[in-house]
Parts: sequence; structure tokens; C-alpha cells
Amino acid sequence: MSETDLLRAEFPLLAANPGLHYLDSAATAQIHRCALDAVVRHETGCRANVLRGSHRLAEAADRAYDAARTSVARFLNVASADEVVFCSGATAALNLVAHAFGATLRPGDRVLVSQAEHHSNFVPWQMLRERAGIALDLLPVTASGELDLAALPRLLSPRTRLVAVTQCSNVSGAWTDVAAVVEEAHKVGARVLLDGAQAVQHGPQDLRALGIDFYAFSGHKAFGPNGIGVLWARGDLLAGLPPFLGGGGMIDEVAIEASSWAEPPRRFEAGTPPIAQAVGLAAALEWMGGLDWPRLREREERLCADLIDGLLAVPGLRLLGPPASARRAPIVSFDIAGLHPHDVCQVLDHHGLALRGGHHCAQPLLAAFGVDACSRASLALYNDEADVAALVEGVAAAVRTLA
Amino acid sequence: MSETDLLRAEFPLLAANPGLHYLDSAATAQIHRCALDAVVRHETGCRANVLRGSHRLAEAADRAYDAARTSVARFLNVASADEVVFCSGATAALNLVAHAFGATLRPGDRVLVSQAEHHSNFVPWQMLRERAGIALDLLPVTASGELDLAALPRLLSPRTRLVAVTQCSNVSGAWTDVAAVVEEAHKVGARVLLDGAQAVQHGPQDLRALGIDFYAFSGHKAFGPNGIGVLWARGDLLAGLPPFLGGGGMIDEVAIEASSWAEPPRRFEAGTPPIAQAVGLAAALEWMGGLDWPRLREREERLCADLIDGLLAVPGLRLLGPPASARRAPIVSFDIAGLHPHDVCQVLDHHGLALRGGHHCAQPLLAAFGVDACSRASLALYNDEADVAALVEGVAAAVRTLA
Amino acid sequence: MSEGLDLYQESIKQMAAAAHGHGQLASPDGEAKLNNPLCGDRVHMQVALQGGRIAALAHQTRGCLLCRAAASLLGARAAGLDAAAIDAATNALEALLQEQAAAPPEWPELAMFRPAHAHPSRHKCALLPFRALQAAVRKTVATQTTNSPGRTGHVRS
Amino acid sequence: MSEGLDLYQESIKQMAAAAHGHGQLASPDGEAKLNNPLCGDRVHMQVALQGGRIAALAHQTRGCLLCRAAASLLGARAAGLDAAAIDAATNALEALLQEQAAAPPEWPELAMFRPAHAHPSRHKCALLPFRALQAAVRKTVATQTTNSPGRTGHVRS
Ligand SMILES: Cc1ncc(COP(=O)(O)O)c(C=O)c1O
Ligand SMILES: Cc1ncc(COP(=O)(O)O)c(C=O)c1O
Repeated sequence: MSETDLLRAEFPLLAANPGLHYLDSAATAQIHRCALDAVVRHETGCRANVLRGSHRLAEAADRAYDAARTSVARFLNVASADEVVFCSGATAALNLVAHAFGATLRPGDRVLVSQAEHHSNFVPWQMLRERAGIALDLLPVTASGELDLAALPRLLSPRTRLVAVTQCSNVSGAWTDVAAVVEEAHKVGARVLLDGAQAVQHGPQDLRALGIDFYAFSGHKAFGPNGIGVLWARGDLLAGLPPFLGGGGMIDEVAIEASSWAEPPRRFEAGTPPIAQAVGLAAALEWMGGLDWPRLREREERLCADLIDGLLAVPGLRLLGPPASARRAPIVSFDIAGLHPHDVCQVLDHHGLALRGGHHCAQPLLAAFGVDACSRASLALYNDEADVAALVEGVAAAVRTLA
Repeated sequence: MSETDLLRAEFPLLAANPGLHYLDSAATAQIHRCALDAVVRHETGCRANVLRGSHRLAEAADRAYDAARTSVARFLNVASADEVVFCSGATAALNLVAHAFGATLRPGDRVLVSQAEHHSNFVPWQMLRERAGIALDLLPVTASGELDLAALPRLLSPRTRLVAVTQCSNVSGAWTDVAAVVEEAHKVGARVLLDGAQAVQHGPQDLRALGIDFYAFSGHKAFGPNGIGVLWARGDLLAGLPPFLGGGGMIDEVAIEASSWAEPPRRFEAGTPPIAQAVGLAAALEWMGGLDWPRLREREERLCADLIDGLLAVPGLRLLGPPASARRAPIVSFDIAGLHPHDVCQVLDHHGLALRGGHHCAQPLLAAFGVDACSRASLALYNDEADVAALVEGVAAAVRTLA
Repeated sequence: MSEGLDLYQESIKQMAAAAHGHGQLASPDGEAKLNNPLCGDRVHMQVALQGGRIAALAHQTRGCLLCRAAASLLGARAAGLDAAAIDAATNALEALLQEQAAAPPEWPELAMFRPAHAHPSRHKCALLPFRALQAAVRKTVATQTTNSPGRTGHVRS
Repeated sequence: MSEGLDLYQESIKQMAAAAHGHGQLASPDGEAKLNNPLCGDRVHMQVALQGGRIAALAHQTRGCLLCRAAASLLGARAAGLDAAAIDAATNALEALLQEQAAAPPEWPELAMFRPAHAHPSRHKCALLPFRALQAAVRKTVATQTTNSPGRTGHVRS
């Protein structure tokens, strides 16, 4: 068996569907066996609420939940597990920042987002603008969908409090030059929030090296369970933010007249957290931490280049993203003149190829590309040459079927 | 095997721990086998993002997610599955109301909560008061912790827009006379939000009969997965509310200048929802829907009465809640003069009894009882006479150990 | 040919390509814009009514083949029908998609959408133009009823 | 006896019951209030310092036996110690709870908390009075250093 076959065998859904070409990992990556096993083991072995109950199950649940925080901190290479806030997903994490950090902004303060953002890192800032009277600035994209960093200096001002950008576009696959963003943003005293949703399935992160202030991602895109996500923020920053949601677990003391708040991270985790999901996510991240990423990344990049080459041979096909030669993630979006992506993806599904067609929750970026919808193939570590070949052949078949 | 033994066998954790007396279901109920199986089946059989992808897995995931909504609607006996909003838990659901409905309130409007509320139905309203300049009124409790409904009429005013109360206290076990609350509240035009977190593990609900406007509960207290909860609201009401969180899936159209919102329920479900957890919750609720509830409830009530009788024989023990003769849920909190609940629960754990000692996220209610913390035993359908006997004996042993 | 994917029969492709009714009316009595937020499909439907019946119809449709075929079918067939007939056709299409019901005798062309039964995510694509026409007609009737001097006729604005 | 639960040895119970240092100082130099929001335990610790050493200490403690025993132990033993010694004792207790380290020779009584090693949820209970004392001493030293005319002495306010 090839290395990829061995990898696929560790993903129950892929193992059970040998004929499936799963090319929709940017929407949801398949769950690794160890993550599912960890959820089941937790729910059948030490299911209890956290928040320091003193019976054995509760202690075991507390321990498992704390350990999950430590695993996340290790995966992100951050200073302390106390900087890790568990949420229900990347969207919840981004909204948390828009509310908690947003509450520290004043009318006239500015937030800069890019036109490449997923709706989850765009709409919360539009809503903050309505709520708080801040101004929202837009970093444009280049013709290939990359952030136009040349425009950054003139879009930043001393009133810019936050630059919120994606680490990797879920449509174009373009990686952001984070160091350049951080350097410019910090010059004017703005914080940097990085939406890591698309980055985490391509390997562990080194947030300390990136020098950012906030980071968000989802478990289901990191081979972990659904219903869990992470907000990371620098400890000093987190300590100064008010809570977002109110409820059990986030308080210091509740009195009828007023309440006071717990220290981070609990201040930002109101209610019973997704405990089993945190444990499952930790298992996935620990597993990822043990892989040979330089090799895997090299293979992902090669497959991506092959895929782009193969697709560009299809008449009328336009690539929506940087060329194969660019530093890019294996997310390949395309438009075929005269064919609608729903129809294209429907035919591809018929050939065992799971792709997604639509606006991919990135309407501003699609507007920049001049399309309403597109087809997207996204590769992860379990994809191989056979998937790429099947897709190139499948697209040709779709053109024949639909023409 | 007794009926309860058969039931216990359906709960993997209880089946694996025959010596355990699990009396902490008010914090987290154990997960039913069918719910866990449904999660695993979903994650290994049709894991994909929802939001109408057209490949087969995505269609299967959409179907499963829609079906879960229908199961919840059936469990709650509500008019339409479109009134069911999936959240990460009861706390998230309550905060959603505090933000979305809260956004429709004006300074000077009033919200009435009770002193029996869990922090999750108390703190969000304190936070709304700070945010929106509303007034917060407090419905007092009687000496046994029941809502003092005699005080209700004078606490309501034409400015009262919402009455937010628990259906069942997580400390005292008192059931709220919902009909009386609804009648008075609707007289002044106020909406009624019912916190059903503690009610759902005691059987299916009939929200139409209750006549309320909002309902919230968590999956992990209904024998379902962790990380999932439900907000139900009347369709006409939901249609008029602005969204709370922004992101993928909740939009109609995103443009750079402004965005517009999807119809309910999606308007309130930003980002990838907890799909597998919704499917697991649906399995648990369908299972519950097939049980003989009059019988189960009768047994829960009998066990509760026996437990209260047994405990009251312990010198210095005080029951924090209505007497056994009252209409109450099998949640039995108590204080033993001179002994701290942490110590009591620690000794009980040593005897295989899983109870929780602390403030149970209900500091206002505990203040009304004049204590900082208490011990709580909570019974669910898998508890039996042996659990009750062991607890009565265990408490006596704790007194001996700690005296 | 469709290589075994009967969703894309020639009849669907031809109907979509024909784009009957594509365009805009000079002076519509009413219109409706509907979109499917999950996929970005959009239909802008305009109608002119005469005595409660569709005198003219035009649409601008951006969407997949199913959506465009459905819009085109309406462009070809909806003239002369009243609100009740449009509702009946919409219900028939829904039944056909959801329960594989047969196409009604008045609308044999609906049969071309039957293979979509197996693809629930596509039902909305085919239904969108029908719903847009329903909305446009309903709005127009409502306005004309309120604005008209009597209930028996109406004045073009 | 403890019926096999060695957490509740007589030494712990007696130490808690003795409640050494329970009460309030008439004129404390500094104080700290700490609580454990997860369980509601509270310690209000007051100190008087003399030349950087604890001259007097009083506490009001609401909590479990472990918390009260720890507060009482400090009430009995902390007089005469400086900030460094209190820090060392706190670290020793933490190591004993977390890694089953031995009690240091200066604080043999800490051994009574060793059985709590097996119960992580209770570690904070025993540590709370120590942390409160650390905070009270640290705050007092900081204030006295800033307020004092020179760095060698201090003026009672
Ligand atoms: C770039 C990006 N940001 C944010 C999100 C939102 O993640 P989730 O839907 O898991 O909350 C996604 C995925 O949908 C994404 O691709
Ligand atoms: C009465 C009540 N309301 C709300 C909650 C909050 O539920 P969750 O923590 O699952 O969000 C709880 C349980 O903790 C509860 O008992």
C-alpha cells in the first residue's frame, strides 16, 4: 500500500468508501480515527460536567479538558494553555473577538478586513460597525485573489485598532504573507487577528513566530470533531477583555446587583463547554503533531500543481487563484465558461468526486473574480495522484455532459 | 434484571461501572448508547458540511441535519421544525435571546428574572442591562426555593417585555407553575422565555400547551451529546429578530457595503453547526419519545420522596427545596450543619456516590437559602432504590468521617 | 450524452438554452426577486396581468441548468394562466421532486425535472423560478386589488 | 475514623477546628481577598508587617476542611516569616499536591495535605489561603516601599 493508502485507512469514512474521491476538505475534513475514538472513550469512560466537581468522573473530565487545552497550545506553539479558549467553531471564535475586543473600540476607531475573507470573518465586522460606529476598511485583492499588500500602508491609520485577515483563502488557496501584515499593522499599533480555519489541516502552526495577536480555527477542518473551535489570544490581551457570553463557569461571583468575571480562559467559556469535542480535537492535533510535515506539504504542493496543470488544459476553464508556481494551499477553484458550478459538481459527484460548487461563503471575493459561484477542489493529506487524475478526467466528462 | 438494570445497560458508562451510583445528572446526564452510535455513524458514514453541497455526502449530511430538527420539533411538540435553532448549548441559546431579542428592547424596557435562575439565565440579562439600559426586575423565591408567584403581578408592568424563568430549578428541584407565569406575563404583553435545561431529562415537552414564547435546553442533559443545544421560539417572533452571530450560512447576500440575512432558523446559525451532535441529540430524543413516561415519572417521584425521607433523618441536615409532598423534580439539595459540601461530596465519592457540591451556578438562589454552597443529588431514569439507599447510608458515613 | 446522469437530459439542456422569456418588460405590473442564499442562484421575474391572468412575463435568471430550464419553461408556458394555475404548477413540481409524483396532464414538461428527485439539494434550483413567479403574481394581484377603483378591473399605472 | 479516606485524617480535622488566626486585625498593613469562583471558597487574609516580616496575621475563611486547615496552619506558623519564606512554603505545598513531593523540613505539617494529591479538584482548596497570604504580603511590601520616605523603614498609615 502507498503512504496515502495507509493514511486513508486511518480515516473511517474514507476506509469505508474506497471509490470516493473526497475533494471537499476545505468545507470539512474527514475525522481521524483517533479523534472519534477519543470522543467515544471520553463519553463512555469519564463523561461528567467540568467546573471542578469532586467526584471521580468529574475529576477525570476536568483533567481531560485541561489536557486538551495543553494539546492545542502545543499545536499552536503558544506561551500558555491559559491563552486557549474553546468555542463551538471558528465562526464563534471570530464573533467572540468582534464582541469582546469590539467592546473596547470607540466610534471612529477602524477595523481593516480584506476582500478575501470568508463571511465568518467579514459579517461580524459589518455587524460591529452597525453596533459600535467603527469604520470598516477593505484591503483589496489582486487579480489572482491574493491580498494586495501594496495597498496596506495607505489603508492603515493610527485609528486602526485591528487588522483581521485570513491566513489562507478558502477559495483561492492563496497564503497570506503574515509577517508583512503584522509588521505594518503593529507599526500603527493595530492588533492582528488571523483566521486560521484553512491553515490548520496543513500542519501545526507557530503562532509565536507569526507574531499575531488573535487566532481562530475549527476542529472539523483539522481532522477533529464537529462542534468545537479555538480562539487563541495573547495572554495580556485576553486579560483585558470583557466577557462575551454570560452564564455558568465564566463568573467570579454572581450577586443580584452585579457580577464579576473569572480569569481567562474561563471568562470566555460560558456554560458547559464542548468537553468531549475538545478531547477529540486534542487527539487529532496530537496525531498531526507526530507527522512528517515537510514531506506531506511537499506532496500536497505537487498534487496541487499537477491538478492545476491538468485543469488548465480544459477549454474555457479559468483558475480563480494564484498559479501553480505560487506559494499556495491545495485549494483549487475554477470557473468553466458557460457551465454553472452546481451542474459541474453534480456531474463530478456522479463520477465519485466530492467537490463543492457555490459561493463558498466568500461573496466579496467572488465579486472580485467577477463570478457568482465557482467549483472548488480542496486536497488534504489523504488525497493522492488517483484523486487528481480522476478530477481532471471528471471535469472533461462534465464538459461533455453539460455542453 | 429489573427495569432499571435494563435501562442502565443502555448507557455505556453506567454499564461499564456497575458499582457507580451516578447522582449528578442535573450537571450532565449520561449519554444513551443510541446517541453515541448516531454520532459515530454520522461521522463515519456521511460526514460533510451542510449548507447544500451537491455531492452525495453533503446531501446525506443535509438530510440528517434537517431530520434532527424535525426530531427536536416532535420532542417539544412545536408547530414547525423551522422554529428550532441549533446552538452549542442552553447557555448559548439563552445568550442568543439576550442579544437578538435584546436588540429589540429600548432603554426603560424591563426584563423580569427570578432569584432561582441558573447563572446562564441570570448573567446574560445583567449584561443586557449594562448594554442596553433596560431595567432588570427580580421575582423572589419562597423559603423552599419556589418562585413566589404572588409577587408576580406587582413586578410586571406595561414596560416588561420579557419574563425569563426556569422550568425547574437545578438546585431546589421546584417545578415552575408555567401556566400561571404565562397568564400574568401575557396580560401585560410580555414574552415568556422558559429555561428548560433541567426539564428535558424528565420527558418530552409540550411547548404548545405551555403557551410560552422561547425555550432553551442542552443536549448533554437530555442523554445526548455534549456541545449541542436548542433554542426554540415561536415562528412569528423568530422572523422578526435580527441575527446574533455573523458568518457563513446565516446570510442572504453579503456585499461590501451591507449584508442581508437568511430566513430563520439559519439566520441564527452562523458557521458550521454542530451537525454530528444534532444527529446524536435527535437519536436521544427519539429514544426518549418511545418511553413510558407516566410510569418513569412516577418512579422518579417515588425515589425522590424516599431519598428526602431518608436524608431528613440525618441530624443537622436541611433540605434546600420543596418537601417530598410537593410537585418537584428528583433534584435534592441539602446542607449539613458544620460540614462543607466539598468534604461531604468527597467522602460520598469514596463510597461510589457521584454528587456535586458547590454553588451549582445559582449563587442568587443559594444566597436566598443563606448558604454559599450545598450538596446536590439528582436522579434520572437510570437510578433506582439501591442508589437512594446507598446515598442515605453514605451521608451518614460522611457525617461520621467528617465530625 | 449524459453518461448515465439522467438529470442532464437533452430536454433540460435544450429548455435552458432556449431561455424563453429571458429579458425585461417595458412596463411590468409587478415583479419579484428571489435568490437562494445557499448557492447564489437568482431570479428576477416580471409580469403584466390582464384580468388576473398573465399577459406577459420576463425573467432574468442566473443559476444552474435546472433553474434556467424552469425559468425558460415558465417563459414558454405561463402566459394566460392565473395565480391559481401557477400555484397548482408549483405544487405539482414540488410533489414530483419530493415524492416522485407524476407530471400533471397540463404540465407534461415538468417530467424533465423528475431525475432531480434523487438530489434534494437541487430541488430549490428548479423551484426558484416558480416561487418567484408566484410571488410576482401574488404581489401584483394584491396591489391591483387595493389600488383599483372597483374589484372587477384594474388600471395600469 | 476516616473509613479508608485518608484525606480526612485527624490532623486535618484538628487543624481546621483549631482555626488558628481566625478573626480580624485592628489595623492591618495590608490584606487580600481571594475566592475560588468554581466552588465559592473565600479567604480574607490580613497582615501586619515589621521589617518585611509578618508581625501579625488574621483571616476569615469560608471553605472546606482543606481550606480551613491550610488557613489555620498559616495562622499558627506564619508569624516571623518574610515574603520569600511564604513563597517557598506555597511552592512546597504545590509540589506536594501535584507531584507528591515530600514536605520540607521547615514545614512538616504540610504532609497532612499529601492525600489530596489524588484529588486535583481539591488542590485549589488547600492552596487558597497560601495564595491569599502571598498576595497580602506582596501588596503590603509594595505599598510600604512606595509610601516610605526611605527604603529602610516605613510609616504606618
Ligand atoms: C477561511 C474560513 N474562515 C472561517 C470559516 C468558518 O469556520 P466554521 O464554519 O467552522 O465556523 C471557514 C470555513 O467555513 C473558512 O474557510
Ligand atoms: C437550569 C439551568 N439552566 C441553564 C443551564 C446551562 O446549561 P449548559 O451549561 O449546558 O449551557 C443549566 C445547566 O448547567 C441549568 O441547570
